[in-house]
Amino acid sequence: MKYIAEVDSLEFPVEILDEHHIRFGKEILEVDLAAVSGQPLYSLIVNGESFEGYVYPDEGGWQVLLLGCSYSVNIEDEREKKLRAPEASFASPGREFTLKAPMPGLAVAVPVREGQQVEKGQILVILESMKMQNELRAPYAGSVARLRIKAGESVQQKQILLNLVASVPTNTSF
Amino acid sequence: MKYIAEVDSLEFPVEILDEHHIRFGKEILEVDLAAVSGQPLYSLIVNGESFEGYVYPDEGGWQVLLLGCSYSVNIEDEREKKLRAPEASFASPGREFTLKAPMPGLAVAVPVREGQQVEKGQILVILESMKMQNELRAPYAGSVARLRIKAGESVQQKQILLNLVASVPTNTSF
Amino acid sequence: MFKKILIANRGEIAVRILRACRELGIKTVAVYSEADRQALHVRYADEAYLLGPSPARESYLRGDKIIDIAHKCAADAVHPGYGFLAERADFAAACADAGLVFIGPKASSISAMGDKAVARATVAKAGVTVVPGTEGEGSLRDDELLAFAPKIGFPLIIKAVSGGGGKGMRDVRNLEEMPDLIQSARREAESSFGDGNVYLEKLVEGARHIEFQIMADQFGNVIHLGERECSIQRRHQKLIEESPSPFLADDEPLRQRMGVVAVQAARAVDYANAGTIEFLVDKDRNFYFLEMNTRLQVEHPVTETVTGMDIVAEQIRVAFGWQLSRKQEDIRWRGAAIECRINAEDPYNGFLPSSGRITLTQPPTGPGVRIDTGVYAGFEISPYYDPLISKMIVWGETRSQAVVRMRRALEEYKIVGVRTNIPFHQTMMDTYPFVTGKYDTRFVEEQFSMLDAAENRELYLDIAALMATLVAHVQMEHRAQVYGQPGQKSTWKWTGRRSRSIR
Amino acid sequence: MFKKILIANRGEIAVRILRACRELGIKTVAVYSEADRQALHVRYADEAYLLGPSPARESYLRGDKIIDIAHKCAADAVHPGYGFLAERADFAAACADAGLVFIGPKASSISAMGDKAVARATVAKAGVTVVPGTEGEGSLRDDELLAFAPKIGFPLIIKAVSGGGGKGMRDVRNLEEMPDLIQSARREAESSFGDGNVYLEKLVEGARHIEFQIMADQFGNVIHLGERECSIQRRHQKLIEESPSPFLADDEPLRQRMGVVAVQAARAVDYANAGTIEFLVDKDRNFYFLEMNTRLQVEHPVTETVTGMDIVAEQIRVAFGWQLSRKQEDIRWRGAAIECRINAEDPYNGFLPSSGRITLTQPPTGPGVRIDTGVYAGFEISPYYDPLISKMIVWGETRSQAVVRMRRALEEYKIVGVRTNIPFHQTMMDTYPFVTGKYDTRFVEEQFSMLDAAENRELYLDIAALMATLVAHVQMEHRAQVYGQPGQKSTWKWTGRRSRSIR
Repeated sequence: MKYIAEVDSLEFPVEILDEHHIRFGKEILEVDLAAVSGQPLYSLIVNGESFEGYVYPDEGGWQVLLLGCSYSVNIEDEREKKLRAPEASFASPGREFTLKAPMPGLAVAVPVREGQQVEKGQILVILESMKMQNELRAPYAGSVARLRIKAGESVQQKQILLNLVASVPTNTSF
Repeated sequence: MKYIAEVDSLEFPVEILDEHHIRFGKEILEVDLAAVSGQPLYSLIVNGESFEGYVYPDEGGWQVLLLGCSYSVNIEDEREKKLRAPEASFASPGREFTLKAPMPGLAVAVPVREGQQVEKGQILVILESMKMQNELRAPYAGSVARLRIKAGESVQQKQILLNLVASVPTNTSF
Repeated sequence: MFKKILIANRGEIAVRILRACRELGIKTVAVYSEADRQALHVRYADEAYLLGPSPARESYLRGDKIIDIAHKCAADAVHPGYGFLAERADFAAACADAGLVFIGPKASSISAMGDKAVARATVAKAGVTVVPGTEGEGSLRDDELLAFAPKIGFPLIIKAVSGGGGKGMRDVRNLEEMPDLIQSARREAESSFGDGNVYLEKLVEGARHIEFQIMADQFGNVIHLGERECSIQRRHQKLIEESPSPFLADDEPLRQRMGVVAVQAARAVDYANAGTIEFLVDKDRNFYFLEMNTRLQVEHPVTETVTGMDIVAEQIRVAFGWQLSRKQEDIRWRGAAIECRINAEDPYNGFLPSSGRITLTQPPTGPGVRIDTGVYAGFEISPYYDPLISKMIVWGETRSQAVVRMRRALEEYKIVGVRTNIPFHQTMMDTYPFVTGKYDTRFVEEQFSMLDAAENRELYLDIAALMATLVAHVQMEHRAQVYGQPGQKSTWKWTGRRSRSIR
Repeated sequence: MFKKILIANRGEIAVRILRACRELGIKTVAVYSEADRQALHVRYADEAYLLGPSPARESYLRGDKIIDIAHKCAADAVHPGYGFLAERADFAAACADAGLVFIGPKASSISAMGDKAVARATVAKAGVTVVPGTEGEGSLRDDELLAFAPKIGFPLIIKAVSGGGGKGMRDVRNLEEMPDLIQSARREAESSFGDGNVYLEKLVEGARHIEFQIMADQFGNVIHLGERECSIQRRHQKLIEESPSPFLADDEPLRQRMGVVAVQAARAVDYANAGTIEFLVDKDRNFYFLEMNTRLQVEHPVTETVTGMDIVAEQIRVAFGWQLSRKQEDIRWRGAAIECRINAEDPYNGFLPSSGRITLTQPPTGPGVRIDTGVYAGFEISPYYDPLISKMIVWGETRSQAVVRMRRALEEYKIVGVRTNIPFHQTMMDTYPFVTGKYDTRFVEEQFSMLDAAENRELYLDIAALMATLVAHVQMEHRAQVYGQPGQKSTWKWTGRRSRSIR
């Protein structure tokens, strides 16, 4: 069985050879995975190195909590990946980003309008929650496509606030 | 709904009056029970007094872990109790006690034989487990009814070791 | 001693106070909002009573209801914790009127220190140096503030008169941007404290925030328990505190002078109970009074850890009318303590708060680690209250030992279900300026980056990918087995094997 | 410093050592038996290798395999913890032969102290008083022992020469019962240590077990870290340890004398690394050397807590060849520490071990509480190893504060799935002789009863009954709703209400 795991937009091919062995990139590794009973907690020993992690499904992918850090991992089997290969990758021009409320709160300011061009890092919405004003910013340059809230409105967690369409880079270096 | 809860061979009648009230013995109490999510952990507020306990089913009854102590509670609804009322209570003469292994181990000694009269507290089996020799003793005076192990045998947890039939008390005070 | 104390708070600090009461053999009463019915402080207390709906103004800020409950359950004292009603002179006075002991200073001391401008005027009169600013000028209009600003000099800070926790604060670099910043500061102060008054204060550059813990009884005895270094802040919110301050480590005379001044400041308002004098110290080792917090501080455990004094228990004892249990000369400091505030916020994403349910939590244990928390598996991080999940305090024989111990404790701490700032703390513990103790209050915002953490993350990308793949594979195989052809066995079984390292 | 250490142990002590290594920046290697694949020490270590099947003799006692693994993974040192191979001179020697540093004393010191009779002869020669007995007489036959007994006088104790942990020990009240007791002691010693040799020792009545922690480097520097009081024992198994000893609290001269003798005893065998000198102290304050444990002790955390020294880290440093980090005069003691050993055993049922799966565990946190444990939710208490679930250590400014803190920590500690001895400890913390520090080694077996605990239980019988009934009712209603008529709603809903106390 062959899989491709994607983390931080890096791809790791994993081929499961038998009960003890996998091909990881070009290496053959000996692995031992043990679930710790009743929890999404796993002990993994890879060629003698020991790791402990929480692994649980989240929004179609997997979350891995390892040594204090969280990783979002998407896993596809090779065939599925092949079918999807021609698709655009995340930050390419025309790619749409959906800004969702990361927590419930009050939209105290929405300093953009629909159709507006915004720079990477520009404030899109200010959300008041947990007694703090939180600035939600553009992950890349683009234009505001569908603005779905107004200042003063309460929002639920994961409510869609607006969409952002990535700009075609203007100063591409080549 | 009326229940009878039995703990340490004491009986507590509980009648559920409505969502907020119960009759407990002769008192009417205001109660508020909340389950703490995902665990057999409960918060109970009774007339303002707050208690936290783990409550989980165990061998037909309920185990309650409260303030560091464990309680075994048996609960019957009143009708069931009425039907069972004429039955003999636990330690009365002729009552049979089944000695089960409290943990897996090795029976290093079985200093009784079938049919033997034993005193309360007399050693029935010595079980070696967790690097210790553990003496399993008679809970009351009686005779050994069915001896199911021999010294030197390994036993599993909860394996039946022998039965003990309670003696008719010889020196009853009345 | 008191028979029964009502704790007018929630979360970790309510649990902390409950523990102190339990150790003193005092019965406890919790109060709770609807969101907190399952909370640890409710379950921990001897008695628990509902205050009202989840928003604080309908529950934990309802002083009237709290006093009512205290009466009905025959409590003889109220501990306010920090935040909520802790620095409300009117509440302290109402408690006294109702015959309840307020475990804190007199209402008059709270008033005197509560208005920052009045506080600064008061301590200045007592001979304590304050940061240059508009202290003692009363409520100023915008035009007055703008006129005053050049006399103080830029950069300066606009601060809310009734402020705290970074609310209603704005840094000002020049006169041009000042009018807008005054407006936004007033708006935030108004919405946070119901008081839009602001004042100006010189921005001390390269400043360190160093505060002294004060303890005073009702007989006029005032001592200090040494300092806490709190310069690791983000948006004026403290994130890491430590004692002793690495800045004062080799400057015992300065520490002693500051301690004397702190005691003076407390005496200036006839202070009783626990309090904190906050100073700014500039790079030339001049120190200025900033404000006094007339309550238990979030970061009190670092002081408890190095002095061995149980500050909450001592608060209760002096509130009951006992003398301080120790004199100044009995206070001994041992080793070094560091506290990390573990917040539900995502350091990789602009420290956005993360709400949701904590599905699992496994705190670190072992030598030299203390956790103060109010959360548990199943706890819902709600938008109603602050994002503090827990405080982790470590002790070491030396500051270096405390740092490495904090590293291992952070690595051990598992919190599943919400994002936390643990990676921020991990990065900080590996950052040269932190490790060497050379940082100021601007460090986090101006010089710190999460890049180191990102690098550390990258080291383990492969392992994360591998672990998720194997878990996904096993679960798929398991599903195939359950839903697939009956009797078909998984060919997959992970078993133990060992060989040389993969790195 | 060492690059990589192999920890040749399991459970809480393996985790303790792993933590010390992590704090020192040393890579760690765990070894495990089949029963321990999911264990904390395996997950915590940087590397982990299987030793073999669950029984200790096929895994944790396989010194050959351990040395082999250490070689393959390029470890440069081995920490044996306590138990298993910790006091096996042959293993220490084999490590040295294999070029591995054994983190402990030299093989010759282990040998000298390992045979109890030789040990007693050695220290007696160095001028240390020993309990009267057959020390130094070599292996005696039954008839020789019976002949010697009247010279020592009754009561006396039969002890295994290679013994420890109460195995192969028998109290003898008179000559008549002695032959049988010798037989059973020999049998137990043979099966526990593979050595049926026993010796006799006077039973000191009203005795307290007080031991001194020793730390020594390879340059001949030997210091002691003060005493531990370990008289709360059952069948010679320690259950509660504390430092300082309440018996020595007001007798500093005696403490100093004992400390000097302890250092002398260690010097007599040219000792290096951590070790413990055990004394018996009679009611007239005479003290006798009992034995030396040439390893880290289970109860080392109480000493760490009062002295602030990390004993495990210090072990590693001196094993690497560093000098002791402190001199005798630098050792300062602060406050009081108490440790309760939390075992999987049922105090209401003759302390029978309880095996099974821990389904939930919630350790106490907050000020002054330390937990050392190797278990977790999902952990299976197996019959292969000892029943220690965790060690709970509390610190207080005074012994009284430590006692009340232990009470609250015990109450907070939740372990679901197996029976534990927590009620025993709770009862002990309420028992007059314990609270006043007036107890001896016979106290638990001869004077202590669980009746107080039973009384405490009775107080809450009604609440337990009520809670179980409500939970049962809610679950039944829930079932009725799920399986009953569709759309039928439960009439039952628990909501918050408050009123006066029911008691």
